[in-house]
Amino acid sequence: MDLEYSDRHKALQQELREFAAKEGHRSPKSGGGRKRPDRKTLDWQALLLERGYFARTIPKEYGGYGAEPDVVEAAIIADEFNKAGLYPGIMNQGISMLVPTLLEVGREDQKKQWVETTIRGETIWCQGYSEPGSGSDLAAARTRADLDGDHFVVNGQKIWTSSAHYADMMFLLCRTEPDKPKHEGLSYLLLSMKTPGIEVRPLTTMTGRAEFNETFFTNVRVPASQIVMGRGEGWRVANVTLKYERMLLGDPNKLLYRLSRIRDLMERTAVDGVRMLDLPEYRERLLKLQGEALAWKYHGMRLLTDMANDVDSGVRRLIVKYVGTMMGHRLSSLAVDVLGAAGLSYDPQGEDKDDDEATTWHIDYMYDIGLIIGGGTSQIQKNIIGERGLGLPREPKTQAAAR
Amino acid sequence: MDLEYSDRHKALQQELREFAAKEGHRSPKSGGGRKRPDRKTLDWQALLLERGYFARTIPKEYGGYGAEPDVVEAAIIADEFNKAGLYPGIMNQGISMLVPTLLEVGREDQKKQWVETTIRGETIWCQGYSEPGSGSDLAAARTRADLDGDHFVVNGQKIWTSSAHYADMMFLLCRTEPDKPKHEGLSYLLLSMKTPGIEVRPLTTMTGRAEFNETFFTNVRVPASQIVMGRGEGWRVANVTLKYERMLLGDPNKLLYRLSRIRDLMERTAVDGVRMLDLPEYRERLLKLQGEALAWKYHGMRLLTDMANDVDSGVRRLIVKYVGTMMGHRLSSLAVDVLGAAGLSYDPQGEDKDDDEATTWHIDYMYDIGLIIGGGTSQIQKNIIGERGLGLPREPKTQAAAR
Amino acid sequence: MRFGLSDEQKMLDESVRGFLSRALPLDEVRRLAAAGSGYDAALANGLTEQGVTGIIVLEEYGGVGLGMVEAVVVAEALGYAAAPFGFAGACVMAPLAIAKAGDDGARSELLGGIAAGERRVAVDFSALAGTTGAAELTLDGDRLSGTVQNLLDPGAATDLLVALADGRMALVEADAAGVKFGLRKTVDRTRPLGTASFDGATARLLDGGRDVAKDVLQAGRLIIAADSLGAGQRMIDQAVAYANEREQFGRKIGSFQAVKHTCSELVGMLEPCRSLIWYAGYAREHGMEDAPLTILHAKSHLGEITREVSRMATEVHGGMGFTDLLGLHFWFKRITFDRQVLGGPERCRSEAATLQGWAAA
Amino acid sequence: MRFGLSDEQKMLDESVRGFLSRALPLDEVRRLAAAGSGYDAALANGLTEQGVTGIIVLEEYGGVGLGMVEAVVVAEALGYAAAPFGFAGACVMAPLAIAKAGDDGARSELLGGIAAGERRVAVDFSALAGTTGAAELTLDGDRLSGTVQNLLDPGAATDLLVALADGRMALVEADAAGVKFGLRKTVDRTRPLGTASFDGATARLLDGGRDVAKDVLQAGRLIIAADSLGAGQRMIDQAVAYANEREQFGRKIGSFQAVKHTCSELVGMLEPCRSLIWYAGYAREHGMEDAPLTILHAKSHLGEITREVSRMATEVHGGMGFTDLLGLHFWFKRITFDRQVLGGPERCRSEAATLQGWAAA
Repeated sequence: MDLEYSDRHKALQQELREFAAKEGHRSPKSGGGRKRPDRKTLDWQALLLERGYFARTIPKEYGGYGAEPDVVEAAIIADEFNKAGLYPGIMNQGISMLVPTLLEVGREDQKKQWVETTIRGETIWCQGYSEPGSGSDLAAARTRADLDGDHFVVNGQKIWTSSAHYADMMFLLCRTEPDKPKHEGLSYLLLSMKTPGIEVRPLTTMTGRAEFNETFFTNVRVPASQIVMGRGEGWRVANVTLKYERMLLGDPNKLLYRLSRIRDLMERTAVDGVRMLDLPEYRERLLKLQGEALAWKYHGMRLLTDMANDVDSGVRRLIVKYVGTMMGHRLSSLAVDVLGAAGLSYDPQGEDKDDDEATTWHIDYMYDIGLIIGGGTSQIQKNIIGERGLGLPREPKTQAAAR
Repeated sequence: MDLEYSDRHKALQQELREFAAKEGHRSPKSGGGRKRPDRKTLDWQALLLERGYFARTIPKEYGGYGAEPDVVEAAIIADEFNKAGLYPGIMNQGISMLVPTLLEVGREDQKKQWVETTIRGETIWCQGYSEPGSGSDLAAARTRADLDGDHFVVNGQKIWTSSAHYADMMFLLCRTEPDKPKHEGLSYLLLSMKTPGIEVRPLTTMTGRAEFNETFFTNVRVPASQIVMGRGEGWRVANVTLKYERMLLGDPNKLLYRLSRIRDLMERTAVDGVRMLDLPEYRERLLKLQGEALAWKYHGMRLLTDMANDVDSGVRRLIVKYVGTMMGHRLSSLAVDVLGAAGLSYDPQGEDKDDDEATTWHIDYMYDIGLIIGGGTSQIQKNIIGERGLGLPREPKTQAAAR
Repeated sequence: MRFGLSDEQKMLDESVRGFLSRALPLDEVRRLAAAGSGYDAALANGLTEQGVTGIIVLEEYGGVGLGMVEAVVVAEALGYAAAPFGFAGACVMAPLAIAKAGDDGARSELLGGIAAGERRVAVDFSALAGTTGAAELTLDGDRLSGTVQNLLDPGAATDLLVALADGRMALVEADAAGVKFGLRKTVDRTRPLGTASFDGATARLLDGGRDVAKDVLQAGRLIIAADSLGAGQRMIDQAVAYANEREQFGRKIGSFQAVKHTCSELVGMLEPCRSLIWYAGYAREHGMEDAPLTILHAKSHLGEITREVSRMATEVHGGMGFTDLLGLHFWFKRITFDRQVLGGPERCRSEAATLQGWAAA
Repeated sequence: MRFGLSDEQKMLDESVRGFLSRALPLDEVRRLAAAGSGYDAALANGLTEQGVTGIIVLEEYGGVGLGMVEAVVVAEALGYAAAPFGFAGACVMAPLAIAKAGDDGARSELLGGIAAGERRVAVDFSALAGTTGAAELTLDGDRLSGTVQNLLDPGAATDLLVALADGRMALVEADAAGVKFGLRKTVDRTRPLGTASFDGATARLLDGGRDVAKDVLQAGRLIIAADSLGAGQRMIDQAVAYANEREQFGRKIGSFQAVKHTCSELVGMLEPCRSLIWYAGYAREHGMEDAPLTILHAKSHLGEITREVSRMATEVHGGMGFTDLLGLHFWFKRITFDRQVLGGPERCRSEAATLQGWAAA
């Protein structure tokens, strides 16, 4: 354990406070991630990249700051941004999922081409994984990509393509080798959403908003060079992406931020003149969640250390998505209860506008269910934890499936 | 819904109060079930049978009182006995499990021979079901019973035979048709524990007490007539017994009684001079459990009505063991917490003596885990609820198991 | 002697459920939810014909003259159908308040209209129920002033019934002078809540004392709990059906223990709740001593259980459960609404503690 | 910059674990539990050689001079082994109290003996910890009177350290005049508790003020939480091993989702706790502002999580888990004990609320 601030850390902290004082006014209020970043957000993002407050450890040649990984630095930055109420930078699927995937398994030219524009917020990506018939059984994807000369020709349908309606690019899992066994017949392609033959239809969820899409492909031509790793290696690449997606879905900072918002809400909300924070039944729930969230915070620091040291976190990492999303739901459940009857109001304003507090919490409360399900349901996560993390035997092949 | 007291019910209530006043002094303090009933207990049992306060609906020809089933009568009797602190009668495996099994599927001569002496507490039974290699997979029982003339010859081993060391008789699930498929090769025999070739060895559990036994059979000869139903029908009979065992394990009266004891404990126990009942964190737990237990109480009344009306309760009955045993554990968990550090004392006195309060609760806290596991684990119960109760598909046969 | 529904009660149940399943296929729920008024004339007329509006109104006033057991049966059916219809406030609390605290004139003037579906009374008991957005009301003679935010069943309301913290109740006409009345959309689009401000509006005082007002509140809580039971049962039924139908990894998903056991847990949680609701209805109807306690536990226990049910049943449906496509969310939101109105689980348990002398009042 | 153990800390961990796994095979745990004194000379000598008794005692007093991170590492190892050995009270709270509130004389006289394993100090902080069976003590000059019931680590104790409600601490010799000291068997046979009555016994006053006493208590809570982490981890490891070994229905039971997912949930619950314990140890060692809050959460959160772990891991073992045969229950009981001593989860959360100004003191 070594978490003390060195002089360098103290200097960074000081620097951040000066930055907040001097540049803080340039921060956008919130950056979305559900919409294309606006000019103000892009400028802010550029500033963060320049200072190394975002993508701090991504090499300079790919547009990052090129710093050595340092858990405490990361914590200081998150902390100071949090305290000053500054927007910490864009988080979208390209940045959180594709960029680390390319850095891990992409070709040099792919890293050069895509990492910088993506982390600058200029290239927006969407994810082409799930299909209507294969949700949990991702490897059963049936969207075809057949080689025709030096292009793949894509036909099929994807679902849950969240930002497809404004994305520039998609990372797509598709079947290129139909004769090979299920997991060996997939490839991972990068394609422009402007390619002819792509149709995007909005998909409304239980929140009442169209946060997702269905995407249809009809003879969509993708240059064969736009494959990550080789043909038939798509399942391997997809699992790298899933690894980062699942880390993202269990992010402790998000949960801690949520906890502090709930505490504020409990201070502001009263029943019969008594603050909710002073009602022991609610306070006890808040405290239980605080204990969980603190454990989760330090677990996250441990994972960052693993990553910085190239240590395989094993089962520690595999639990992130399952545990984090369930905790998120318990938090939003408490918020919804604190809001109570008066807070049943619900009137989402659409992607580009801010929602009122009650609506925001109810969206979270429902969206959390989507997060529990998406990116591999909790049931799938528990299979993975048990089999890959603990070495428990896979389910034996069934007679039907063996046929 | 019809739960109002008729004049007949009011009369019964009055009668019970007079009975309590006049005969109450004859009640044993507690009757065990873990030991052979003593003279006082047997006399009390005989009195209850005579008055119809026990085995009220069992036909007269089998030693019961022969009353029509009546949910309210049953509730009145339980309630008045509870209030007066009277011992409600012997509950052992013979009475709770074998008697209803015989009444449901036994031969007339078997009912005549065994029901009366069993409900009088004179014949003590133990259960020969589980084997070391087949706990959850009960139908995989390997204890053999081979026909030799007009006797079965039993060889093998049983485990969890709880009262085997003082029982008169055993109901035994054994394999009589080894060539038939697993579930069709079993038979259900009744045998005297005095038959030569039976060895009983105590089995110590986590409570530190030897509540169970292992029972070994070496060429134990059982008259062929002592079979319930026919050869190969043992699985069917065993399931009838299991049905009653599982009802017993989720008994709401036991849970309500436990709840009231915990409330008392919370009134008597203080931390820093404050009663536990006045600490909201503990009180909230008690209240949550009260809600659960009340729902369970009325669910139990509904099941009794089903039974009285010969209605198949279906999934309502199938949930009893799983839900009831888990609730029991939550209750004893609260008790153990209320006892706290001072209540960590643990000194079980053995089967024939009373334990102090802390020891009793810790025994319950651990024994509850045994109940969650025994009689079909919660996992097995959930298979049964899902498949038999909700019509969900069985797990497909695996390639290995199909071999 | 019987714990369970009588043949007559079963017939009522089947009749109301039959009507609702015909009247409210998913598309119709969707259409009415989009409209969002919590009221539909055709549906309301049909339910009036079913006797739902007059279920607890005495026959002498034009009602059906049944009791709280029948009312919870109806409420469960309405929850099961996610019916955009106001029942707890408009058809139970309001007529109960009038019957218990109104004079003969009020009864004969109002109850018949309620039973006939002509008067629709929105109800706010927040001042007594321990909810957020509590009513702030003053009553000076017959002049009502102040605001309420949580009017139950405001859809097409003709009258507003509000309770004051001291237990007095006041009934005002929705379009009377000095009344500003509106709907606010809730997360449950089948049931909005109402807001109203009163500026010296003329009110009819219903003063039966605080006990009567609390009794009316308890009746409402029971009905809301029964509604959530129906919504929870619907979600379980849909989860079981989906598990029997959807295939992944070459198998019906219900054959996986993960899914099967989830369904089993759901039933294990919810099924005992039905007995609790039935008993609470019976105890309330027969004035049994344990009625208030049982109702408080019904509201709190159902609130806890159905929240879990709403999450787990959605999870069984995987991504499809999260979309709008199957409409499962209408029941999710119904459950969300039921938990919060008229006092949440924590509040009801706290009242249960006080009632039993386990906590100071 | 690193969140995790240093190489030296890992070596300590491996060394202590290695020793314990050799010294305490299941049969030995069973034998010592049957004896029930919570102390075994051979084991204690071995642990002394490992530096366990002097782990936080400064080198100048003959100790190893390490900190709370090392102490939690040792505590986890002791819990993992279900070691019949008193650590939290005797090797952490006692030397800490002496170091912080004793004068130079007390330090040089006592700390070396503790580090050498010669002085074994049983500790009762019930007057501050919010446990049942609170200490009732009066201290008149150097005369101690009263009773305690929850002495931690009483096995072969040479001295007794008790805290009064006002934060003064008193150290008496176990065999001094006016002291009646005995063991009481707890459900965890590897660790009895002690009872003592004092009748004007001569005490050495350690008065560092209430803050020092509370700080000593917090250190003890953290160590107990770390102990339960070890016990929980052991139960999970055994459950996973059993699931990989036991066959039912013709398959390894770990291949059934019901069992596999239980194991996954167990890891999901317990694994983050290790980081919480490490951080709390680090924060405590470096005097960080959030140390007390983190420790309170460590004690309460571990108490909640390990209770679930103890039940679910036993369930994975089926009937065998309930027998004495596998000895799994030693860890179940270890967890039961750890939850209750020095203040249970509810108490610790309540203190955490006060600490943050979320509740009145």
